[in-house]
Amino acid sequence: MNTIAQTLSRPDRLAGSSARAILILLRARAFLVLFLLLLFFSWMAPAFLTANNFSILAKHVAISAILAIGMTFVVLTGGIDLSVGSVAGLGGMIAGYILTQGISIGGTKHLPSVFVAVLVTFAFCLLIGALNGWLVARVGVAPFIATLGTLYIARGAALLLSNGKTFPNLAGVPNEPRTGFSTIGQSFFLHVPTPVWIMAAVFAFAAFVAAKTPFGRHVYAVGGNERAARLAGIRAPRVKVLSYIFSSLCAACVGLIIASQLEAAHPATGETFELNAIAAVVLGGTSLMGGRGSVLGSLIGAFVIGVLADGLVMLGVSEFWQMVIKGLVIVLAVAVDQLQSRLQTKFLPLLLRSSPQAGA
Amino acid sequence: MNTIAQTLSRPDRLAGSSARAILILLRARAFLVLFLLLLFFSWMAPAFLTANNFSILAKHVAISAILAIGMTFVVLTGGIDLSVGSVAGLGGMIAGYILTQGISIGGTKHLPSVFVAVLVTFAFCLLIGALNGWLVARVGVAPFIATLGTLYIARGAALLLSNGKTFPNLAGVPNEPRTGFSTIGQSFFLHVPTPVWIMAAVFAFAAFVAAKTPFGRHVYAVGGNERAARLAGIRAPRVKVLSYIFSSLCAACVGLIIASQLEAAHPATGETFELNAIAAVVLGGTSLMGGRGSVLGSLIGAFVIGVLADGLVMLGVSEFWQMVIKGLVIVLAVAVDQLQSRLQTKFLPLLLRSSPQAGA
Amino acid sequence: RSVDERRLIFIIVPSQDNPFFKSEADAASEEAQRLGYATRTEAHDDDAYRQDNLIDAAIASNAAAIVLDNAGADSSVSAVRRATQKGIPVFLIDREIEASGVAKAQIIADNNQGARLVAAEFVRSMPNTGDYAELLGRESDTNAQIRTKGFHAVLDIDAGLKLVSAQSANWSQAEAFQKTETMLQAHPSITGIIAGNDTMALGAAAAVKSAGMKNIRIVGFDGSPDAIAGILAGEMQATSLQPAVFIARLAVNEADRYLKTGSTGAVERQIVLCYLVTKQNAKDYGNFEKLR
Amino acid sequence: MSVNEDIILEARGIYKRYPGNMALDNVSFRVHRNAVNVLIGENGAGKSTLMRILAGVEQPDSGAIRLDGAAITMRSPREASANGISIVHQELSVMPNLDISENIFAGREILKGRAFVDRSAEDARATSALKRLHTLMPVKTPTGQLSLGSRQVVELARVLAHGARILILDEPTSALSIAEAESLFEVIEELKRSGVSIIYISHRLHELLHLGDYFTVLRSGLVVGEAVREDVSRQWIVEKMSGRAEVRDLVPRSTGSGAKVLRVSHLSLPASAGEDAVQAALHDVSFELHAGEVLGIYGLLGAGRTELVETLAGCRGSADGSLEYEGLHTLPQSVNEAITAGIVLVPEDRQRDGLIPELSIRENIALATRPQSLWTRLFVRRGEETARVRELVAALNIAAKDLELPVAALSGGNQQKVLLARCLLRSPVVLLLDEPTRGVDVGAKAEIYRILRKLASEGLSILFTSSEIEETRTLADRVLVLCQGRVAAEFRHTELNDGALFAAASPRVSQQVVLQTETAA
Ligand SMILES: Nc1ncnc2c1ncn2[C@@H]1O[C@H](COP(=O)(O)OP(=O)(O)OP(=O)(O)O)[C@@H](O)[C@H]1O
Ligand SMILES: Nc1ncnc2c1ncn2[C@@H]1O[C@H](COP(=O)(O)OP(=O)(O)OP(=O)(O)O)[C@@H](O)[C@H]1O
Ligand SMILES: [Mg+2]
Ligand SMILES: [Mg+2]
Repeated sequence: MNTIAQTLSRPDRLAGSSARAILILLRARAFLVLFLLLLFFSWMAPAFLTANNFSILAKHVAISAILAIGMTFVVLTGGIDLSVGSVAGLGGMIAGYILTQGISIGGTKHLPSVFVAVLVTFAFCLLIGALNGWLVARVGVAPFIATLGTLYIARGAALLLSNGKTFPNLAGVPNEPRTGFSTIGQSFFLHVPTPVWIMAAVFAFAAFVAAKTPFGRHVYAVGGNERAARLAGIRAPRVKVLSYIFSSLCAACVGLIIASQLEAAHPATGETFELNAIAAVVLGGTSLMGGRGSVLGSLIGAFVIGVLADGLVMLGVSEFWQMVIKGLVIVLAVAVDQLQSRLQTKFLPLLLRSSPQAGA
Repeated sequence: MNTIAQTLSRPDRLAGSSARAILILLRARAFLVLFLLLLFFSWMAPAFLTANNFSILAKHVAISAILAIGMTFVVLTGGIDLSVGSVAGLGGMIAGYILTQGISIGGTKHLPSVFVAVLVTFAFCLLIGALNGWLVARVGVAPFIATLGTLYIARGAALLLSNGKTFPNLAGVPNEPRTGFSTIGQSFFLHVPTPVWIMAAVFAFAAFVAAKTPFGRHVYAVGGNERAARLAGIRAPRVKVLSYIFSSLCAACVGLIIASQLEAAHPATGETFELNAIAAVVLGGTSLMGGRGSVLGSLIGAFVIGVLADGLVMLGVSEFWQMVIKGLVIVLAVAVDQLQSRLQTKFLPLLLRSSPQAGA
Repeated sequence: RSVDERRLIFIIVPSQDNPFFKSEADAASEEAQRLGYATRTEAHDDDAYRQDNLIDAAIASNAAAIVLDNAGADSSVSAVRRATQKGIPVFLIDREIEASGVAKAQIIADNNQGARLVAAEFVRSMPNTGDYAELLGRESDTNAQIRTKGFHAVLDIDAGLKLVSAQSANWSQAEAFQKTETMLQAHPSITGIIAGNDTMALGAAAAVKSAGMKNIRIVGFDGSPDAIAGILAGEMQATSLQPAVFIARLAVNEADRYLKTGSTGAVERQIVLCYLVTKQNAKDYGNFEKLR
Repeated sequence: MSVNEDIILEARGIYKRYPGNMALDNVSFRVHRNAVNVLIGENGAGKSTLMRILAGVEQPDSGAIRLDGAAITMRSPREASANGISIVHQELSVMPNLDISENIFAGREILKGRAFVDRSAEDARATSALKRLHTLMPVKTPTGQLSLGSRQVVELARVLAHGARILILDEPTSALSIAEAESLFEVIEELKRSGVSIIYISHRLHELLHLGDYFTVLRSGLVVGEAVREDVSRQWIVEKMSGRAEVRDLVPRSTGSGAKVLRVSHLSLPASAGEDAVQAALHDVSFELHAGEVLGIYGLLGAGRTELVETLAGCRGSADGSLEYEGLHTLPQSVNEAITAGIVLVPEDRQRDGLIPELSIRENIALATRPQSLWTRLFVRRGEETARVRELVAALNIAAKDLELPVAALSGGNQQKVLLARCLLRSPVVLLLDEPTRGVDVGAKAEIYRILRKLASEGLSILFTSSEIEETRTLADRVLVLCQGRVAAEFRHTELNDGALFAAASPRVSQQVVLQTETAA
């Protein structure tokens, strides 16, 4: 029944060149929404269409994009990860703790370098991802519940780490190994903010993994038909665990970027980020049932949400209307998607037939 | 594979009386957790085990219990309703608006009675529920996304209604039709707070509908095997729409109770209530996959969450630890549930065989 | 480009569904419009990251100045610095940040002083010995931390008063209502409740009323009209009024002066004292300012 | 055309197209009053599609339906049942979380007052409906715990309990024991006498000849024959149905030439029942498999064939017994273990257990190929992979020029070959096939047989299950007959005859047992 939607989600699979062109156009729907939004805001707010603003916009998008890219794998396996926002908050707090409080080993306190702090942060967040994955894949807890639990646990842990306080002055003192933390979020490379480069790197990595590695294929297989994937010898639990770990690592990345941008780690950072990330994934055409979608889609979805948020602020739309508009965009985008793919169910068979190779 | 869980969830279906006894005991697991919690807190906090405190506890539980009972139907059909918290907030705001600003019909302002205000609130919330149901059942939007959209829309609408302000003094002026609003949340009947009666009424209604009416059976049927249900002539879309409407009406109830308790309607009321409600439903043994669970379970689940929250406050546990403990309880309860039902898969066949009536 | 071309003032406050911040934002906006500026009001929900994004939006919108009630003393420094570096002066209202020379002005309601003031009134209204409970704001917010510190600087001196329970109600009325009900059950001996803001104090008052208890002193913080009404009705003892409207107007005027002359004409840190509002003087106060 | 008093329901000029094939091509079908109207055809002929249209589940692309001479349209199952049409679908459609009585009355509850379900009346009627089928089951048993056969009985009870003017039975006996089937036949005769018109579909010819009054044969969506009882013989049905008989040309080789590859001794498996699967029990199954041999496992539905092959493929951990095989000392505990040892399975239900519909043909074939090196463990080598897949596609003659098409675009036979290709890519020693030609058309069937024979001649050991006698006879060198989880007989292909096979497969005692678990006890 999903032949069409699934074909659309990977148009490179279609044979006939004319059919392929039409389908690529249909697929470009998410791009189209993005393009229309950009056009609209550029027209309404003159300051919108400047290189400077674009760099800022991309920096903002980077946050939800990185989360959404990590989430994509989880959603592709048929799961969901509600804990990313809390994990981002916890990640920032761990880094903040290490940078300001140090690590005490055998009674003496060490103030480790930024590199070590980042490493330890990733290590802890990896553990949370592994916990999520273990609960879902081995214990059999529903993903929504497992990650809801870790959402609370991680947030509580973040608050306990500093007793609710903010870790300040993460920029550090010059000429010490622990300076340089602000580079992550604040520096530029080739006039592009570092977070945008991080987003690009995460995207490139994820897109490559999804398309070119056995693991990527296994993710799609597990989400598409878990029984069949298991029977084909794919270790579905392992695939799931790795997906949750990747999602948590992306969240850690986000936590570090934000802490670095603010030069402070705040324990409440990241609240409701998960909703943005999930919305981005779904807007990008990934099905919450698993098996269908793409990393690129999530990136575009994140841009749609980011452009909408920044554009509405620039237009001076009230916060309350921003909320309503966001809700409407989410619902409409997905509803149109559904209606369209239903219409196409009638239309694609003709399309497939018209391409010479498709007949068999 | 789920034979056990489903048998446990409706033990009346088992034949043998000894097997039945064992299964009822196993089923009582949620009760058991609740009982242990009650025991623990009574022991730790002397004031816990008093009639007065129980009445207050029940009043607090009523909020999440009413939401959870409404949510149960949605979850039984295989859906989820993230919008209940926002709808509760919006419900309170609509009532607050009508009670303080009145309704203008044809240019003149009317200050309607409390009854009318409540009615209008229910009517609006019904519309939101219908929108949710329509999106899910007719348009085919994933429940998570559809209700995430309405979550934002309803919250935005609540904020817009008062431009972010609180509607104060809902108790009204004596000797006017619009007094009496505070009865809903504050009065007592037979020494029991009215919200508890409301909870009892909603529970009785829902349990009755679930067990004794065609609609209740259709809800289980749609959640158990939607295709089969459709083939049997059940109008699955209608069943779903009605479930979402019921959930929204329960949310409206909660909004009214809170506004009445505080004698003020605040637009941010109800944030994250949906998570508590979902947790209660799942703790009560209802499967997020649909088709399995009970209204009674959700009530017990709500009590578990409520007792935990109030008990920890009484013990003076810090907010941060409360969060961690809540996360742990959610994950552990569901994980134990899973592990246990796996163990029983091996054990139940023996059990069934030992009961004489099972053979025919 | 010359200074005068830019006529937009960005006003960023913690939230728009809290009467205090709402009045503050409205006052700033009205004053700025009176002075001929366009304004835009945004809320950061006490989320430093969202505040960071809003500052970016202000930069991108080419704002003339930013009036900011910040999201955390430590976590706001870098955002303020960035705006300043981009040539947009930032005028902090209500809350301070942990850095000097970054913002053009920090017009601070002295939360510490206000907290001490209301705590002293709380002590005065309580019997010589007694148990009390505390409702804290969201514990990760700087303001919640400053206020509880101020409360305890006074309360802890008095040997007769005993803190029996302290819970966070996250600034929320509904949560304060429930938590107070529960605390009253656990500790029926409570004779006073000190709350980190008026919303929570009103929630506590509703809980006390619904428990049918009398003679429980409740004090809050902010000086919201609802709280003042509560004080007049005898449901609350006192609150500490932060002159938000005054602060907002002052900040906008200094911003205007700075944009025109290059100087605010005042030192960076200007501390504005809070007023104690009790039943005796409650009629003199309204909407976050002294009326008479 | 004048109204024929004898025709109660008539479908005229029905077209129905599914993506990829024409399921019904100008089909006209007449249902005679008070008679058993038999519809016959091979797998995929379009029988069920036609029935779904008559039951309002699906709408025809074009064509008309007349009831008592008046044109009607039925947009939903509800409208069909309002017209007095009831159906037992081929695919079992019970709601596993509901009990028997609830299932029987789901959607058509008996009401007490205006709003309440009259549970006791329902239970009474459910019990009496079950009694008519000579089945005694507590009506409060959750259907999720029932065996396939019992679920089928529940579905039959559902239509009996509601009554109907027109009753459609789409392969109602495929999961029934002989005794259950016989009570069904009695009920059908009874219903016929009481004025019900029946449409009956089955692949069991003796049933059709026993019950049928009017016969219609479908082939590839076309009506190819119509006749009344007097003119119908077994011969006639087979000829009309298949149209050709080329599959018989294959001559199986006799066994014994190859060395022993695998020996299973005393394999047993406990029964269990769940919402989405029923596990039949296996008792003390022992057999050998030789190199280059094709071993067929014949049995009726529920005999345990699927369990047997799945146990060998490592899908069922709870089995006891020993295995002698070069790569393994015990029965494989996981699929991966089996695959590593060279035992691979082509599953029975290719939609549910085989294909990943979202992935392309190439990806489905190359799915989870064993990595040759660290490099291929980490990265897909697209070029190499495509080359290997191409080779196999050519060897198996899979009719797809573009390997990047979604696998769902292929016809059933080609999908089956895709799964075969996936297994072959793992260089197996033992190839297990569960119902290798279910839902595959005649031409593709013959081709699959040819491929399997060729593989066997190259030294591969093949074990397949089948519920078609003809297939078993054509393909197997040796046949093992399973009945209720036990090896009931073994035949060399030279000793094979249809009667003996069927007799060995049929259970001796009537099996009026409620719970699958009871069967095991
Ligand atoms: N929902 C569907 N989508 C696409 N193709 C379908 C669908 N249902 C049936 N078909 C195809 O239509 C054709 C007829 O199928 P149908 O189920 O009617 O056959 P049948 O005669 O009942 O076979 P069997 O004896 O196996 O039950 C088959 O080729 C089948 O693959
Ligand atoms: N409609 C269905 N509902 C539930 N399970 C089914 C259905 N169709 C097939 N099965 C599966 O078929 C198997 C039941 O058949 P079993 O394995 O007991 O006998 P079998 O000899 O393999 O029969 P066959 O292969 O003809 O189905 C179970 O594995 C079950 O999961
Ligand atoms: Mg069929
Ligand atoms: Mg089978």
